[in-house]
Amino acid sequence: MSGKKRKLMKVYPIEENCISCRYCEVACTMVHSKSKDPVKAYKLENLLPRATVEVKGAVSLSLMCRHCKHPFCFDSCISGAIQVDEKGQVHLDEEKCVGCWNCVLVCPFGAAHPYIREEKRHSFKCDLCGDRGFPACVEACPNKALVYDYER
Amino acid sequence: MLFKKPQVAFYPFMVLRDDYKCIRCKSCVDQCSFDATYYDEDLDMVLNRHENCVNCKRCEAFCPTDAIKVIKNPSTFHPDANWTAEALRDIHTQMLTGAVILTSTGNDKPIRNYFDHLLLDACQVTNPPIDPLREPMELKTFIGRKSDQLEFDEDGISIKTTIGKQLELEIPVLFSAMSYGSINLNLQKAMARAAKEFGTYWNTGEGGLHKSLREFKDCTIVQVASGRFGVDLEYLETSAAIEIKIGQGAKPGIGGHLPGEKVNEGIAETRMIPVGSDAISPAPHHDIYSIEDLRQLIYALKEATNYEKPVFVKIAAVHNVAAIACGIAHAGADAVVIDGVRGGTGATPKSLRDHVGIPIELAIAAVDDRLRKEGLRNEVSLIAAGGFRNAVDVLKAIALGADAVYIGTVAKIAAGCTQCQQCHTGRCAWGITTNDPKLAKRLNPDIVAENLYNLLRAWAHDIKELLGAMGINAIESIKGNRLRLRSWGLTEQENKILGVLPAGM
Amino acid sequence: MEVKKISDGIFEITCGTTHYREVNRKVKELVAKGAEKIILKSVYGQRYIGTGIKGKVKIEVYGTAGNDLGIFLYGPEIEVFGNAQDGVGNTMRDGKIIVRGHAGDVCGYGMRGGKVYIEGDVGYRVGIHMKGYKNLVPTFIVGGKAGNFFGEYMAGGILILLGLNKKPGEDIVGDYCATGMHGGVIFVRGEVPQRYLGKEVKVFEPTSEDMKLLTNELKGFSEAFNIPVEEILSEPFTKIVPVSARPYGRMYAHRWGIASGLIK
Amino acid sequence: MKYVIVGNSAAAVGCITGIRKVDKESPITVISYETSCYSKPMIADVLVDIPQEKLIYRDEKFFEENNVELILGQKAVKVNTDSKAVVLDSNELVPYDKLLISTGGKPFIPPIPGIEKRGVFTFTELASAFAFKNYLKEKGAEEVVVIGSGFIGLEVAYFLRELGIKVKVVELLNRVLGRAMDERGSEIVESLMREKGVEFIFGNTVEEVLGDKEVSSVRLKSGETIKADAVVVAIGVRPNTELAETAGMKINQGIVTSDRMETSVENIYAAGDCIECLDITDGKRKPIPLFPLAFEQGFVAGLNMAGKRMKYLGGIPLNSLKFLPVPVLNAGTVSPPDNSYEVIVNDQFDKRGYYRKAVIKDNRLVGFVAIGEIDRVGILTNLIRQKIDVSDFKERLVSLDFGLVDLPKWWREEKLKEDRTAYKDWRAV
Amino acid sequence: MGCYSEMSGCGLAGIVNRDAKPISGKFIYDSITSMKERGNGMGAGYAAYGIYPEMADYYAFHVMLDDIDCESEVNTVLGRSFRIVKSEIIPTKPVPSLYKKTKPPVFYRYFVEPREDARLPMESEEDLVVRVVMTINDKVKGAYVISSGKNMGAFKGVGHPDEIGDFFEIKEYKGYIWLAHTRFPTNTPGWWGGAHPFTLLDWAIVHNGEITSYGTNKRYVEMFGYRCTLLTDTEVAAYLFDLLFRKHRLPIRAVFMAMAAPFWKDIEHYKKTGLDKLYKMAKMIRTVYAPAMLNGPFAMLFAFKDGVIGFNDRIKLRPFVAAEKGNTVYMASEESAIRVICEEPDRVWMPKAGEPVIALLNHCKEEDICYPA
Repeated sequence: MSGKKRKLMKVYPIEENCISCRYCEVACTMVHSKSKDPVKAYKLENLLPRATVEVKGAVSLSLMCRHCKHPFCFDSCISGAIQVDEKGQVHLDEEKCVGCWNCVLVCPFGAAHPYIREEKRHSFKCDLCGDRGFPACVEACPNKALVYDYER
Repeated sequence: MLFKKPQVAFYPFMVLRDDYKCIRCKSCVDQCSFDATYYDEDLDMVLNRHENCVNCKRCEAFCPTDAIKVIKNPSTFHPDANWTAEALRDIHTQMLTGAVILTSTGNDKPIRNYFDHLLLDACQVTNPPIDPLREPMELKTFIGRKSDQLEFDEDGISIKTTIGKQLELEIPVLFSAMSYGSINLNLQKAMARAAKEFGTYWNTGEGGLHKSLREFKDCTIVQVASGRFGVDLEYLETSAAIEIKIGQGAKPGIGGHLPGEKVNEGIAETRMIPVGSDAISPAPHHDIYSIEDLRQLIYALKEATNYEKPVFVKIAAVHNVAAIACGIAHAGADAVVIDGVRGGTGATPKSLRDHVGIPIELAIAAVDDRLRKEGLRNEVSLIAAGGFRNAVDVLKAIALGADAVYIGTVAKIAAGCTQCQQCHTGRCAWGITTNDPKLAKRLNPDIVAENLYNLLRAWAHDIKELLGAMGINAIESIKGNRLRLRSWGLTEQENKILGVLPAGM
Repeated sequence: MEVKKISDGIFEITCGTTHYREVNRKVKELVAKGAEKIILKSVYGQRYIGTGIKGKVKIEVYGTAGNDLGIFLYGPEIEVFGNAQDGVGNTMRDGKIIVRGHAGDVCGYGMRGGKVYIEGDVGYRVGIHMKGYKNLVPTFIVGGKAGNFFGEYMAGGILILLGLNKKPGEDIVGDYCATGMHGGVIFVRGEVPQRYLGKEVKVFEPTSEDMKLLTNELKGFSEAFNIPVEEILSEPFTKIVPVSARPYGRMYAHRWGIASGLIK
Repeated sequence: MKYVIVGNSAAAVGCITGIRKVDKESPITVISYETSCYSKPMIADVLVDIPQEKLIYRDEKFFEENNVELILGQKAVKVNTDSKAVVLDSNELVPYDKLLISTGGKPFIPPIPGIEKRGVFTFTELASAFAFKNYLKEKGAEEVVVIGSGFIGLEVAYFLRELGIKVKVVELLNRVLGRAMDERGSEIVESLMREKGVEFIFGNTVEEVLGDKEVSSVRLKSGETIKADAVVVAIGVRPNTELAETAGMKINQGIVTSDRMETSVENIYAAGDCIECLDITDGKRKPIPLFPLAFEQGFVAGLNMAGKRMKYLGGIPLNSLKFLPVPVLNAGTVSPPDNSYEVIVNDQFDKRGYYRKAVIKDNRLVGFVAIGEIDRVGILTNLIRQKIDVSDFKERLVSLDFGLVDLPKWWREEKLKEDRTAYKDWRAV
Repeated sequence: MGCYSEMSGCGLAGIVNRDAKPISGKFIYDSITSMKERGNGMGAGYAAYGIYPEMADYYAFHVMLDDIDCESEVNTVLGRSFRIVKSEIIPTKPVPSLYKKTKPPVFYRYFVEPREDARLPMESEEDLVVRVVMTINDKVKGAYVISSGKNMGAFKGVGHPDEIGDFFEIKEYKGYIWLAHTRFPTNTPGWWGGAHPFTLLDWAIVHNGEITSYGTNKRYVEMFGYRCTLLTDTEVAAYLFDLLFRKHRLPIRAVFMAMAAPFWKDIEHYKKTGLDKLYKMAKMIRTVYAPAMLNGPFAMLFAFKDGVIGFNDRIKLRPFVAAEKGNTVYMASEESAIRVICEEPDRVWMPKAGEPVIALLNHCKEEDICYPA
């Protein structure tokens, strides 16, 4: 983590617009799948979404990694799988992760999730769609409830 | 169907679900505002209560894997042209409740749509069509009282005549009155923005003007209805024009009830009534029991606003609409709005929606004719409303004699409405006719404002294309120009009322 | 029409049969110039007196005030020395109207603020659809008797009927009193025959809390007409309040309501 | 400015990160008797042949990039406060301007006769883990006794079962994880361990380690003797304050530090398992030997060493059992010591495989347990940390879909919209 | 149109001197003119009683002629049944503003005496007059009988009340009963005959409002031989009144009970309070004269030689004020219209819904003016 000025873009949820349709969740799962097919992603590849749609009555919002300026997960990661790059983006290396769940335990947004299925045990979280260039959730959101924007 | 009335089993719609494609994302469960979809944890399946389904298609639209289709229940009553499923279900409803059947949206009966029987003209050889893409095309329309002639000063250039304040429209289409309460603030916001952006007007309806919309003053028509909700001097001043609502096409002759449970803080404040109290609009204005009373109110409004605002009077198109419209013109209104039998609503007894009033096409023709006969046509603008579906309908209405057209249902559809006729339940899954905060936010004013703007833009282009084909480059040249209309499949009497010739003549 | 300046800020207009538009324009003009009190003399039914004026100004009317006196009123105080016709305080928002005589039909329609005091009787449909929101509460007090449909559709506010001029055997209020009422409160001095009341309302004896409110509201009336509050309160009052804020909840049904179990 | 860090684990890396946030130039020297920067909580994984590279917490690249000089394999034995230098066991002097002591903890070894015998192991260093593994192999061990059923004890026992070795865990209390976990949690963990084949001997302790030079069996307090090819002592760690003592700083149970991680000696800071840390759930200072806390403390120390004033506002005891098939997490106070606490439980373990419990005091969440379903429990941790009033949504705390939507709107807005995710925004209470 | 009544809103005024002392037309003129706002300048009219004292024994036919040429035809029709004592053009004064709207027709008045031999078997004198009126209206193109009573006349046309008043020089007439009307037709063919009052024999009627039961009432009176040619509410009301009062000879209170019938709830209440006769009467009237009930908003003034009766619809949807001073009774839509001509009345009151105000000449009955319900 060097001290270069962060010029990070991240996804901002807009509670007022979120209609809890979960398109973000499905889109996320889909683009992170091998098949790039939502049904297969869920049913064959057993993937889980990195964004979480929270609903409570009228209030709903989609939450994903906030790429904190000083991330708790980074502090607590015992394997060094979580790193912060020069832009400020927080990366979680799923290969390196040993599944100690410390990040799950400390993330104030609940944005680091445990993956415990079959033999695989690791944490995963929003990677801002890495190579895709643009977060799938934002693109999928039908009500402009997610905005990809520079950090404020 | 345990613990339910047996008739509930005869539901009209059902939800088909491809369980293989269902990924249990539960989007449909969350989207269904009619409690027709639920997730069972033990079965790990999404299931349906078909009897609650209203065919709003929200789940269908929002299933990310396209696993859902809502269909008409294939199980039918005994096929009978007389005792239709609707007739049977209505009896069930009334025998179980002893109540008037409430419904919403516009008339769904196959009342002849005369627009579909009218054809427009085009230029060939003897005169040239105009290419609207390159050449000027004017749609600017003025709504307001004009005078019959102009008087000049002696200098030959200064005009002595003064005319009433006019509304300037860039397209002869305005957004119809839909009150805050019947629809939510988001749609009002969207309409206001689109209207402002495009250069037309939107109408508050009878629910008052929310404070957040005051900035749209110059493109707002404020309505004064029998409930007088939200009406005070400030409200009247925050407007481009004032509309007195006497009646509405979907429910001529009755008022409206906004049920108390829909009256939230915002609505209460805007309407100036307590939270949770019914907002009842009486059938009549209790200060208008006769035409001279209408004049009294028109002039009250003019007095209150120093004669600075045009005053419209909106009535439902009823049998004697032409005479009434003339009376309204006499009473001093600057514009008469007539709302046809296909006009929409947020709630109305079914019997009224389907059986009261007359089609707007006939009403326009009759009113325009009568106003001309009385020499009043210049005195008053004529705005038609109720059942306009596209730019062609608008143009045909103008050719029949309207100055401009109000669109309400179209705006709703542009905002997502699928015409499921459940506005009155306040559960609109598309977030249009509901003020449930969870549902209302489904309508994002930013998106819908853009959609509405696009729609107006498309319609404007459409009208220009049609005008161009007729060799007309200004909308006023088609106004009342029934010669450019022909009809097909209508009776002689109908042609006479519409003032059009049958095709071929 | 004749305009006279009485003193600084006080003007007198003799109206006669001048058209209301001219009279009202003059009034507005004078108010804009800073008039504090305007006396209208020889009024013969000029309409809309006091409308379109914001702020505090006093208008005195001598004669018969025309229809829609104080419609959309937004602050001024109007005092009528004589009778008023129909539509007093129509859709009024703020201010005060005092009528030293009787008033016609449909007074206080849709009123949402301010005070109206009528010394004598009122006609039919008075106080229809009065409403109130939070501290914006209208008060309409009738010193005499009222016709049918008193307080019909009332949604808020306070409507008080005193019947001070009532003769024995006379009804204080007409039939269909408070039909469709779903908000606000009506106080009637004396009794209202049950058969005159709409089925949407219930009658109560005023509580001490009510009496406090009543006494408070009556103060202005008592001052205006110089009738001691005690005298007004010397007879018991009837309080009329709606049974529900949703009087027509069970009037309408729809298929979905039944299917969903919402309508039982 | 010359920074020196003694120790090379979480606190040290935190400190380097902290310093480099402010001071990108000055040299940093790390002194450690260990040979690599590995992850301490993972040493038990050595038993199940975890790939070597997974053990590494920060590789050489990290130190290179951050311009850190590593002095490995040498032990710092003394701090010379006058000359501001650290004395290594090679007598070499490492001068410092700012010094961080992050010497970590050392295993607590009870005074049991025979405990010094070969075949008795502790589990705080990689080297001892390897040694244990080799010993097992060498001996072809079949039965092992583990003393203590804390996290390390259970983890070792579990992994030993993976290797097919019979394990008996001797615990003084009557349940596992006695100090960290509530009773129901212990019960669940115990049942999971028993499923794996681990045997437990509760309410008992080892009185003597028997055998010649090497362990052969242990004698319990109950008088019973059980066979043991090896013994693992896992009854906790104590702050390692040996080096600190040489600097003459104030020490209680661990090194005493200020909020800025300064010790009582000027220019010397301390962080990690060797210090006394403020437990924000009960406001007491005590050693909390936890990895995330060590990192944070190191980070704050680093910032302060480099001149940026920052407070460390305390940590929460939190644990995660990573080896069990079902994840087990807990934080803060999980067993209410008196009845001034409110407990909300959602026990669906038998039916749906999860268990959640929240402990509330004065309308503030002070601890929770989550077993089975652990997704998003970080939100709860944060509630403890920020001491947010939970009275409005108490019952929701233990439900699986508890989320930010349950929290006050202003809070969400502040954190999400205004992007208040910097260190001070979170730690400030 | 065709089967619909023409709707209009209006203002009305009436004055009766119960001593039958003549009152100048100026008063009614001022009264109705003060309510100009209630009309739209498309119709106004007056009816006056006692204006032809010298010709009091003859039927006075006011006939409106679109063209002076029709006169001979009218003369012929009249001559067949009557002896024409006198005929003249009704004097008028040009009012320029009137000509902007329409071209005023010519008004003729005939004072006539029925020929005995002209009467059909079983036909009363009144029936004869009605028949002739119908004939002229129906058969003579361009001629319409405006009024046909004795010692009375109607004056009406397209214009504001002041314009029509000036046109007919109303101020010059003196009568003991005056009715006036200013009209707000919702649409008007600009036809002078469409203005009010409507008269038949010596009935004159002015009306404000719209009768929503028009279709029912129209078909009902048509059963009795009336022909509704004018398609106005007022016409049908006049025929109803003629039918019930003149032909069926109902007592006045019964006539009004039929036309503005009490609600069933009130009828039940009569029974409860022991008013058995009233109960039975009300019930029978509502049963038998159901088609005669007028529904919708209205206020009406009926005048005949003996007085004026004003009444309102069942729920008082139109304004109606009455006042008296000495032996003069005033009725109007607005109080100000009374105050304009009578500054300080002895009494001003707002009659209740459906409750007729009966102002008869003193010599008629020793009954109070206001009929108590």
